[in-house]
Amino acid sequence: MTLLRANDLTKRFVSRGPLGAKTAFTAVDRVSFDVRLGETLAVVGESGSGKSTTARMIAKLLEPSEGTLEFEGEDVTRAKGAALARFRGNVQVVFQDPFSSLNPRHTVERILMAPLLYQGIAPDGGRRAHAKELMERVGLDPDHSLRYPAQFSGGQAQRIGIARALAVNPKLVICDEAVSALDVSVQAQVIELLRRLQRESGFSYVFIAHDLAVVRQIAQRVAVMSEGRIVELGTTAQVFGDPKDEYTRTLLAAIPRIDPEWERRRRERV
Amino acid sequence: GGGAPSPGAGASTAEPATGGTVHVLANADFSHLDPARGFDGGVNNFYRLIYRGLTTFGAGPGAEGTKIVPDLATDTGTPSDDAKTWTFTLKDGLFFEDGTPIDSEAVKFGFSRAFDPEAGIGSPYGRMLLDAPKDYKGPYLSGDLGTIETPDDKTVVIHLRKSFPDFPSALAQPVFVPFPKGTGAGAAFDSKPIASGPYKVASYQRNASLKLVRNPHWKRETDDVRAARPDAFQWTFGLDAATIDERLLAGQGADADAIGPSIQAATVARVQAPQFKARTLSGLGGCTTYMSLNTTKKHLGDVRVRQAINHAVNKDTVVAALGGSSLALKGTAIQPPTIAGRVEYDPYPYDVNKAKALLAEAGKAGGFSLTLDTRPVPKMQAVAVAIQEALKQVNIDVTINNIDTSTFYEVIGTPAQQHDAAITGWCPDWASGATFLPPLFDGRSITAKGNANLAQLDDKEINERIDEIAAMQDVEAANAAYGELDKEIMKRAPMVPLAYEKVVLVTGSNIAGAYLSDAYSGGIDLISVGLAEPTT
Amino acid sequence: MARYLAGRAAGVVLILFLVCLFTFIIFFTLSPDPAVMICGKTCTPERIDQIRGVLGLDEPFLAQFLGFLLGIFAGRDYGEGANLVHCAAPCLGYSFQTNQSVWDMVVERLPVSATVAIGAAVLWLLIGIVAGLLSAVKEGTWWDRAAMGLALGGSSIPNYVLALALQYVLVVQLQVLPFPQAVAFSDDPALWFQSYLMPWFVLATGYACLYARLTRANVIDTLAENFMRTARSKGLSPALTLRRHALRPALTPITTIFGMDFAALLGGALITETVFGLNGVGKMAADSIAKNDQPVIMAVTLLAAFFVVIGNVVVDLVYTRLDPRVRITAR
Amino acid sequence: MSELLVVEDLTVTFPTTRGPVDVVKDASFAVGRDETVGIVGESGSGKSMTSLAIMGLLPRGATTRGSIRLDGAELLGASPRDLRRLRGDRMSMIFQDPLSSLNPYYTVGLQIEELYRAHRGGTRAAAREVVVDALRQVGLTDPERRAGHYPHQFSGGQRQRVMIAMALVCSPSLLIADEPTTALDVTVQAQILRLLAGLREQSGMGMVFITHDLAVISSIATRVLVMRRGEQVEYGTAEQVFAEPRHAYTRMLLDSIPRIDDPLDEVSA
Amino acid sequence: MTVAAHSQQVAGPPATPPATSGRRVAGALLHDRAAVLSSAFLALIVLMAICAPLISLITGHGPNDFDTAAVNTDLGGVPHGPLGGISADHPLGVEPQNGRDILARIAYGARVSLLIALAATALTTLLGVVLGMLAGFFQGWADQVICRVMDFLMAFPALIFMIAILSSLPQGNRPVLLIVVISVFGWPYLARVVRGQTMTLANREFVEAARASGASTGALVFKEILPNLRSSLIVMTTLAVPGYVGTEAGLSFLGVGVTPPTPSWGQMIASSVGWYAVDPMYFAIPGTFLFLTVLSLTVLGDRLRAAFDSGEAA
Ligand SMILES: Nc1ncnc2c1ncn2[C@@H]1O[C@H](COP(=O)(O)OP(=O)(O)OP(=O)(O)O)[C@@H](O)[C@H]1O
Ligand SMILES: Nc1ncnc2c1ncn2[C@@H]1O[C@H](COP(=O)(O)OP(=O)(O)OP(=O)(O)O)[C@@H](O)[C@H]1O
Ligand SMILES: [Mg+2]
Ligand SMILES: [Mg+2]
Repeated sequence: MTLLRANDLTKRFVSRGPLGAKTAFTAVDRVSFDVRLGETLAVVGESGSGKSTTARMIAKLLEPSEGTLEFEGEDVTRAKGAALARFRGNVQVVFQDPFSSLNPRHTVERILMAPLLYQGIAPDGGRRAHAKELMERVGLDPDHSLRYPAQFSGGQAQRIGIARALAVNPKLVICDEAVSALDVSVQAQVIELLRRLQRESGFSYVFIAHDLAVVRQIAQRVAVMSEGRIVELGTTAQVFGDPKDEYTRTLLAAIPRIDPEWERRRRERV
Repeated sequence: GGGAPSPGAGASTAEPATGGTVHVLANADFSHLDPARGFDGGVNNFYRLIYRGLTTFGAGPGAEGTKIVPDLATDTGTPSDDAKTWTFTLKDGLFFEDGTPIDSEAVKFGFSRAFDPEAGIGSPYGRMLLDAPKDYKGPYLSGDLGTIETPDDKTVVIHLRKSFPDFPSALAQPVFVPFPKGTGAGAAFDSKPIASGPYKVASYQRNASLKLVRNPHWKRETDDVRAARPDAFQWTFGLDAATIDERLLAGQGADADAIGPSIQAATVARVQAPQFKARTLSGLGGCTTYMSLNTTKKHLGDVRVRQAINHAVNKDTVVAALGGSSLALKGTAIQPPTIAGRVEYDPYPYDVNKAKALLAEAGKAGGFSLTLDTRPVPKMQAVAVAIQEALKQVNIDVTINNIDTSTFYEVIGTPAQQHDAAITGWCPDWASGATFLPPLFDGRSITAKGNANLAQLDDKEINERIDEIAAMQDVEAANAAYGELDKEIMKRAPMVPLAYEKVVLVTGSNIAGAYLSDAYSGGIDLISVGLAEPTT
Repeated sequence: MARYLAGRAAGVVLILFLVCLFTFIIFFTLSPDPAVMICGKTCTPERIDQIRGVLGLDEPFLAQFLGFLLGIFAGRDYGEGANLVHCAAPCLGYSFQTNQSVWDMVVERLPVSATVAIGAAVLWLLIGIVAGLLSAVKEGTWWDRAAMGLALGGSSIPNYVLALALQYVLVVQLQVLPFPQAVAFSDDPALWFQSYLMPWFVLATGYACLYARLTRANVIDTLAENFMRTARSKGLSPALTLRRHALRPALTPITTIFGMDFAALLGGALITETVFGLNGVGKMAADSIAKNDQPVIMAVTLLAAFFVVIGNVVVDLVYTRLDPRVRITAR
Repeated sequence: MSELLVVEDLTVTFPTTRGPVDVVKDASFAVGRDETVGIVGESGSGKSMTSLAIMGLLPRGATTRGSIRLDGAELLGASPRDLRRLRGDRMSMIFQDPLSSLNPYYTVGLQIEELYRAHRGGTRAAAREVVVDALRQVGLTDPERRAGHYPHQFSGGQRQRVMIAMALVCSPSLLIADEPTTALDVTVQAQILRLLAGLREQSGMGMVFITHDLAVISSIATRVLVMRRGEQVEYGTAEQVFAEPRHAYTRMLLDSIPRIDDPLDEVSA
Repeated sequence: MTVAAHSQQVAGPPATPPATSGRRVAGALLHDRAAVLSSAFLALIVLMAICAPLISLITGHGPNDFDTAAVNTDLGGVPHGPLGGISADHPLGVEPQNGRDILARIAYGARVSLLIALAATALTTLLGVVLGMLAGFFQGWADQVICRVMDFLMAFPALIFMIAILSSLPQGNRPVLLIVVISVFGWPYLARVVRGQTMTLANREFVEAARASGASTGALVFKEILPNLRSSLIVMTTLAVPGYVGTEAGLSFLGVGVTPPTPSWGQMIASSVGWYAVDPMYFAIPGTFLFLTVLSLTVLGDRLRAAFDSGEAA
């Protein structure tokens, strides 16, 4: 069943030169895809190819220049009021820049309580306890709940962002480079958490990442973007195993690997 | 009190030398340089430097300064038997600043300007006294004023609307200034007047500065009044009152040659220092500060209540509020001490018990409340509070009603708007009861707007007496009669004379020949002042 | 952008019109009759009516208002016969009190107010921003405490008290300055400067205190931003780091205030001009209110309104230039 | 191999309401010329604090102990003036969070240019050219135009590349790169890594490279430092750390690497 | 999740910190000498205002009782004795001219002045913040409307219009009228500053994040952006207090403010101006009270902010 459908989403940015001359730049060009219930759709691609812009549009944070967006079969492109509130309750975002997306004047606790507060949800045991529990889930020390964002490391800030997205039970989480700043062991933990939530609560994910290994682990389907367009869209196995597009092939070829020799020696030692 | 400068004290006795520039530090600019428009003590004093009339006030301290003397005319005029027609002869050798001779035509033209609807907003005596056709609208709109005869260049025959024995006094008003025929249309004189006096305007920047220099066509021998010692006068306008005081006390540089307005209450204590004492002038301002009692109001309709209020007001606290004994004298009579024929008496000494008794008699022992109109000027506020406190003792609850300064006179001058009482003042146009008692207490002069009879006293006896005195041909006798009328009116207690405010001035150390003129609200008589040692 | 500007221009005109209308209504309906004031103490109702006629106050409200507007754009005639004068556009009428052309009065006094405003603005910007910046950099030190205490004290002293006290100390007691005088710059530059020094300082004090505190608060906030760390990592001189990276974000909000304050000052500094006897628009306003001189009140109101409205437009434009993230939206 | 940077017993302490906390404890390592030292480790283990300590840019309140020497000159306790002269010129840093690390009020061109001119002087026009060149090197298309854009107009990866261009513009002898390629796709990442390797060879630049991508570290680092909870758990040559990790944490880390070729469990579509 | 819950949150006080931090903040303030001193002084002033009649009873001088014996009427009414007539009878001296007791007037004046200044500050802050933030946030027609209203109000030379309006309004309750008039003309100043900063902040990513979290516009504006405006607001509001005391003084001085003889600090300061050379205490005493009040408010504001900010660290 389709949870979210994007039809020909297009975004043009108009920037003004020093003399007021306008130049339009098409960051996203007629992008269409759908996300199914309980599925993870990964979006990979060139830096600057429009992944974050697409994510912002499907999260309804950016008005598309063209195209429509459907959520649970309903056209939400112009949703307002109650419809929008419902959409917000169902779709959460993890932002690419961890610090910029955290209010510098709020404590972590307050940041994590925000979605509950704004959506008027009162969990059992209170919001504060819920916030602490979320921190624990993403591997943060709950004792730090009264700290401000600036007092955390990049990876910790990113986990705050993830925890915030999980605070309410959303149907769709859009993760924009959600695990890029995490060390591999924490990353594995977080990915495991995401997958468990998917299994237990049927979350869907739009997962933007550069780490193709992570993508391979978590995604059922993969969309490859380049220069504002989706150049390839298919199941993970299909894209990784038998890439059709030239760009996809370059991408796969460029994945860095640990010297297989070292790898082998390490495994032998164990 | 002991330390207070006595009135008239400190007039600098030294004779001023000829030459130099006298600086005048002033708060506000003159209202108008056009004498048909301007009409207040300060500007009248100034007009004498550049304008001459048929008569003028004498030069000198005290009563000398309120005496009427001839100016352009050879004498103070020859009245007809009924004092309705007056004949004047002009002196020889009189010229305007441009060399035009001052002749009878110029006198007629100057007088007729009072009827111009635009220009004639100054002293009302021209329009009030001169006989003129009913629809006459001044020389610019209606042409010559035929009712003034000019049989020859030197003779002027003036016809009045009614008998007016004191006409020479009225003629000292600046509205009676000659001008060359045809000049002064629009507001021309407000920026470029044509001088007939010893000085002429050299430069004038409105609200900033005014410089007078000698008028070469003025002949000293034609003028017995004006000493005109300095070569020039220089006004600086728009100075803060406190700043003026500071500058005069400091007397730095050109400020040694400066004079200014009356000092602030806060400065009084400072001029007691010996080095300032010699430079301090003090005298009466020639006005009465009073509280009017509106006789048409419910409680104040009863004369006993008004008398009670007169007894209850503690004039000592009023004087304190006005800046203490050096800045004010307790008020007793309606007319201030500078007025000719005024009698010294105190009908209502401070006596709370008597006030209470009178109120009890009137059935108001329980008190009542009263609204007092006043201006939001600190001094007036202080007086209002002093009255409020005083009347509290006799259970009269005073509500102070502040009316913005710009609208104060309009409101209290509109009977429909005025409240029970108001704190205000009155200055005579010249030192006689004629310009004091009739405007304030003639019941027939009550008007719906611009009313001066704030008590709205309309007493047949008083009205008749006013007419009788006005008809008296002997000016001395009339003045004495006004003194008695003062007492008569105070029996009806239509007002509480609060105080006679004094003027205290500090002059620059180089100023000589300065005295306070009783004719000009206690300002330094400008025609006599000069410098002790002019620097060239 | 052009559309935005056109929109704003229309807004300016509309607001000035409304200000005109409101001022007219307030002074027409609420304020006392200026004729009575001119009439003086011995007055008759006929006389008042005559004066009202001369001043044109006997006409109905709408006629007066339209006459006033017409005067501004097309000029108008006053008086009749030999007294007739033509008042060329932009005509603001003639003062009830002095018969002077109000436009001339404004033109004559504006330079004084502008001199006061500009001098004071330079002074307060310099003092306020430098002190605020230093305080922020040295946050928590004795210098910070002293400067901020002083700033607080400075903003608690009313202008008029400061003016008189300063004059007493500097001029009367220490005699380091002369009493302020109205001299033109071309006549005596030294005296001109000395005369304006105290007004500048007095006016600047209150603002400098506010600006110092605001600058400090904003700079402290900015110093905590990550991009300040980047700036420091570049090895720029501390002065440049502060000036470019910390000050710009910190001062952006202050431009709003500055635009408003400065524009308001151009419309006249009532108290300071009065105390120091400066013949500026502020003093003109004070005088005209005291004398209920309606044409002059109208003019000073309009002038002040004009400056403020224009000031606000400029502020908005500058703001969008200063902060690239804020876009002009003309909707 | 002469050592460019020597860090000895570096300890960074933050005061908190629960008493002082050491976020870096006794870290010791060295970077030679023409060498890349990789720092890997747990998120929050003090990697960024270590690099900030080297640059002398720790947040207010933090205190340091130990010794940091660049070319033999002690940096801890050096005068702010001397440090300033080194920063940006001799040593540069690429910060972890590019959006908040760029000043939103200025175009990226100006932000790079001012750094160049502060150390190299020259006219604006000349600096402009250098800037455009640097932007081109990090793979931004149309660098002339992009130099005139504000940070918020860039994508995450583009910002990161701007930061890299900025750090490289003065060809520093020591580059500290804090997760410089996390927001880059693998092709661009490869390009950047090649660029850095080229610089290292050309000018003998030493580099401290912090990343979570162990594959990247294995391909560029000569020595590797593994950190956990502020402590240095392992330090050795890349080969040793990757092939013969001594510490259990390092091993755990290496075992957690997701592998492109064998997904943990294939999910049916 | 209900819509009703949303609107309730908007109406609530902006950005309430977690309750536990309340105790922490209180604790931190108690250990701060400056904060304790400031609170003590403010408490003293409030107490003085409340107990003004008691003070009059003890000293035996009402706020309007003339004491001509305490001043030298021959010298323009300078108080007898040094330091503005400070004596056992008049602990803070007397007014020149009429000898009213300054202590009594300060105490009674505190009622009026503080009421007006604090209420006007509160009202202008409320209006300025709410309208300024809405204008800055929406930037559409709401901005246009609010901005034009602000332009309109600011375009009037405030003093002239306050005089015109106040002098034509019925006497009524003067302090309340003053508060209303001052606030109506005062809020646009703050609102414009707030609007500008809001425009900048509205484009920050954390606002976007909060929007994605489902924040209503009200919540975005008042819970996410407002805390970031705190620094400017604290400065502007604390300085507004002396500003409004000054405005009240000016208006009272011009006769459209508090009706005499009701004392107010502003009036006292205004009328002390002329006496600066002869009786400096007349200005110094009300001036000091005003200064200390403002200082206390500012220090308290600063310390409160610091206490909230410190979070875990410090
Ligand atoms: N101002 C501060 N006050 C207290 N603790 C802080 C402060 N800043 C950072 N920390 C703590 O210091 C520790 C080290 O942070 P650092 O940024 O060095 O981590 P990191 O290794 O770079 O992690 P990441 O990989 O997530 O970026 C973290 O646990 C962080 O919470
Ligand atoms: N506000 C803006 N104004 C102008 N151009 C913009 C703006 N925001 C993004 N862009 C441009 O749009 C393009 C797509 O940006 P986007 O952030 O979607 O890329 P991305 O795929 O997320 O890249 P990355 O992986 O580097 O984060 C980029 O070229 C960027 O420069
Ligand atoms: Mg992106
Ligand atoms: Mg880090």
